Amino acid sequence: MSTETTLSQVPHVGYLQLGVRPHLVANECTQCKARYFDRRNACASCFGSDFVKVDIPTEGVVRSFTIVTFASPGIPVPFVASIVDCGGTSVRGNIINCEPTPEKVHLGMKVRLATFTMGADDNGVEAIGFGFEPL
Amino acid sequence: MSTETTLSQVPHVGYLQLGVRPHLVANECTQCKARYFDRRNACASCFGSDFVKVDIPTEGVVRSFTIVTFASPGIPVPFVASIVDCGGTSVRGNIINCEPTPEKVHLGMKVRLATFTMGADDNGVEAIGFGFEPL
Amino acid sequence: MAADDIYILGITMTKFGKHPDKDTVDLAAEAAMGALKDAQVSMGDMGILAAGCLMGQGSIGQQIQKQIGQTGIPVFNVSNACATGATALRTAVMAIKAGECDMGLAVGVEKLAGVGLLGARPAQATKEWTPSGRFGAVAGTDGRIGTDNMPGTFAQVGMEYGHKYGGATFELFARIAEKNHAHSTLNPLAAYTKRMTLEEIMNDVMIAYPNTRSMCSANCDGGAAAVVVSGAKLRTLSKEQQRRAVKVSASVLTSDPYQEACQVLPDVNTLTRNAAKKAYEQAGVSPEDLDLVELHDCFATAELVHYDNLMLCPEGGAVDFFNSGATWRDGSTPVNVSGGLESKGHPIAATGIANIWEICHHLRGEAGDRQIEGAKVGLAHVIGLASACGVHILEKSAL
Amino acid sequence: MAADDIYILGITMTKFGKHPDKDTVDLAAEAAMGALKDAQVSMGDMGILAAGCLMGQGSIGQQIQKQIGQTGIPVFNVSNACATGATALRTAVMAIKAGECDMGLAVGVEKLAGVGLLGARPAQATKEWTPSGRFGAVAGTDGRIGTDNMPGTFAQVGMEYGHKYGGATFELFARIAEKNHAHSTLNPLAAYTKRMTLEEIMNDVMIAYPNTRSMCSANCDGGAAAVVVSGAKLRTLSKEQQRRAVKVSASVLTSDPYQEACQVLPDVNTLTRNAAKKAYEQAGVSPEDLDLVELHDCFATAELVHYDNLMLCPEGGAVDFFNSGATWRDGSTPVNVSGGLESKGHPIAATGIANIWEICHHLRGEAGDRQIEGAKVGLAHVIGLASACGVHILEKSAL
Ligand SMILES: [Zn+2]
Ligand SMILES: [Zn+2]
Repeated sequence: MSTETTLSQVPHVGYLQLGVRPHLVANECTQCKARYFDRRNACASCFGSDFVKVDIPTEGVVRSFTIVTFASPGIPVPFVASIVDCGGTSVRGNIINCEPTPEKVHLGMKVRLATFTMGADDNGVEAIGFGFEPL
Repeated sequence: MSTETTLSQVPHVGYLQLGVRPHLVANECTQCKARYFDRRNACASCFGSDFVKVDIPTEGVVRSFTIVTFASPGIPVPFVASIVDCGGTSVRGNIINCEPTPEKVHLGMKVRLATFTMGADDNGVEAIGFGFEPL
Repeated sequence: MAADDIYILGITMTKFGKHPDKDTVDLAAEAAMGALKDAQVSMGDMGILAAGCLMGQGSIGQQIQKQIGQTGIPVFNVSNACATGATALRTAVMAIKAGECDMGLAVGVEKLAGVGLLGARPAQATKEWTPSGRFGAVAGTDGRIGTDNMPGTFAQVGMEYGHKYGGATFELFARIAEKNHAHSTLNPLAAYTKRMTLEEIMNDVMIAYPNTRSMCSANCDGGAAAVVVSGAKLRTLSKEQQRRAVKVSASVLTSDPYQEACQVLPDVNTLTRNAAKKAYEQAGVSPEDLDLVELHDCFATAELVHYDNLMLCPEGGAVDFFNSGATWRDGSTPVNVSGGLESKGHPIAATGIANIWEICHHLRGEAGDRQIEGAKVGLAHVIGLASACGVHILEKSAL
Repeated sequence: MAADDIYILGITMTKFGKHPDKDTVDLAAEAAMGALKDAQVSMGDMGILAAGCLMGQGSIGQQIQKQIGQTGIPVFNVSNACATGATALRTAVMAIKAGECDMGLAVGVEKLAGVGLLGARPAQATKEWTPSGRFGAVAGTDGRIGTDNMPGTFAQVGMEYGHKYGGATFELFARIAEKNHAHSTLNPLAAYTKRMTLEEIMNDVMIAYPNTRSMCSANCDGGAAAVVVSGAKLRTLSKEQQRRAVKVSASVLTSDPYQEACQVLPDVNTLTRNAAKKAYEQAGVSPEDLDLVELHDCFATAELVHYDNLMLCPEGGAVDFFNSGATWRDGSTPVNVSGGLESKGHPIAATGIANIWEICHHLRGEAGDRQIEGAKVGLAHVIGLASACGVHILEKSAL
């Protein structure tokens, strides 16, 4: 309800690192270098169970996309879902700050990570989401 | 809402035949005589698919029972669930018009079919349920 | 027929579409009794029952038994998303191969008419951002970080192919749907049998670009069932049964091997390619030998990539392959002559047996108006996220 | 070891109980990785994965793969109520018998802590009586025409036995629970390990006469997993692996054959008896040979009837058999030395593998304080309504 600056922020997902230069962080298998954005019990590739955090490049290339115009109730449409190749790591995210039309979004398009507010909760904590915007 | 005599009645389940002498009716396989209270596509015993309606005796013997004191929300407890042997056909029903205690209900007890009202719907139609009461 | 070969002795599918007066078990019973009748055997001959119903409560097999015969045989209720029916068949085949019985019944059924888009549940409103789950998410991710819904997921699958090899335009995908809708006009059991023009398809309601409504599989009700038998047992049956039996030359089920990108977009390619390779090897058949193929066109965008995954065309050549007309019913490799999931319909757990029924129908020469003349070998493919892939190769009886 | 025998190479169960910090997949991964480690093999050695989670969404197998290794192997998600874990194991065994692979992994997992009584949903209030369903019912039947809940259902199963053979009093059933709670004190993985007096049990909250709360299985979280291997493959492994391997002398799954009364009260007897007969035959073992038995005591009333169904006693003699002390851990046929479902807990889909783990633990001589000395042969039994029954007979390695 307040319009003052929020006291604190939380990322939408644990793998979004906020700060001066927001970026994504993956769990990388120390053995085979496979990367995961979610918590894993072991590595799906080599079965190892040691992981380290690695930063993911914030720029990438759109490898696939769709413009969703019909979604489950409560999900605003249209939006552009996409798979972005960030220096060899595949990342899932929406294309934002861009008109959601096949004329404006295209395969091979260069994009960079961008964040946006998802609003504040009752404690005034603001959630920050991410997407990719055209370079 | 009305206290007048209800205009019509429906049985709780399709296999309860109302009327002067309420009784249960089973679907009997014409081939092997297996009996079913529900609608069947074919006979679970002989795979035949011809059925005729047969009346079930209204008196029987309690072959098993339990006094349920803890049930899903919305189901009044305690009640006595039982399996009654009605002339060779096993029937499932509550023991009613009888105190629900291990002192009053016992294995081998002789019982007979009894009906009760389940209340009227918005059209004034009364649903009639059945159970078994001590003879 | 070799003693350790496996055959489909009887198979059936119900009409796909809306069945408001039938419950799930009615449809399953209709399919199962139909398959038994088609096989000229009874429930008493079955040594195993494997069954699936994705929207059910996990005991569809026992529910079916109560309607068609309780004989005490082992029941396996299986589930593998859209590959559930194929998994049921795979299980029955495995039981015979293991020597546990010589005949088995596989059933898949679903009631989906009226169900909306399948996908994730809507995000909940929150009073306090609290991280939860394996992504530590404070709110739902569907719609905010990509899409969880199927039309969007498979749209991306097709677009990814386009990015890699080029040529995959909106119009191209729409023309795949045009083919399948055209094929469906010959299938009396399809949920929709209306021919649609390219323009109608492209101008239909957009669901997830480039998939319009008529490029999406149709939710509907339906059941399908198959009776499988060992070669040894088949030898003891009538000539008529032997003549109509269809050989299961390959029965393969795979899951996702790890691939880098499969963590963010389901990889429907690698496991399909693996299943196809193994199936061709098992059957001693090559893609050129196939007289018809039923593949999992849950969306028009998916059909394209599976031309490639099933090796019907050179790697990267799916667009050219389709443009050559190869996959129309008069082409060199007819694909989805049933109308495919886009028009025949997609009652999830039934699909993996219904596609085999279509192939068998042709191999037996019983496909009527839509018969592919002289069909001797066919392939049925199905995939369920995330992920299972079933591939069966079927051959006409040698008799 | 014969080439076509099947062995359990590794097996594990998680602690049963409350695991608020672990999700279903954590428990499944813990169990699966534990079984692989126990077997001294890796996910890369597995040729099939069969898995079950009754409260899951039907793709627990693939969810597990993502946590422990995606190798592209066939995944069978199975479901058979409380017999789900046994069905998963049965499926892996069948794949090996079919020659499809030489090693397989079976996993069962459930999160149930905090879940209330399992049973039917409450009846809905109605504005107009409208017949629906296969009984043409205008209102819910649970509570009005008998009971659908499990404690009541199994209470009637026990009472029916009492009606037929006599002697099955409230106190008798409570004494069965007394035994299992006493046994549980030696099992560090059990959800409850508190010895209870007969008086405490009889005076506990009544759920469905004659079952009080401490005579009911305990809802809890837990996972269990097993690695199975062919005899041929086992021969190539280390002496240590061969020594610890446990032979699966029988692996049987049955369903309900038609019986008159099974339409109104689940018949847990006939299919158990059928499974036991077949298992004894397969294993060449008789009930007298059993050094311990883990049977499906989902309620104290159920344990009694299964003494008879598993032919541990003469027909109709279960009451005398129990009264003789035979089923206590120092008796002639120790039953549920793990504490049984009443105290060990009953995470549904895990149960059918956890009971096998218990047997293996004793056969390997690794059961610590609760070791049944010199155990060579054991039987594990599980039943899920309505209905599937799994019986496995296990034998100590000959090495
Ligand atoms: Zn790794
Ligand atoms: Zn009959």
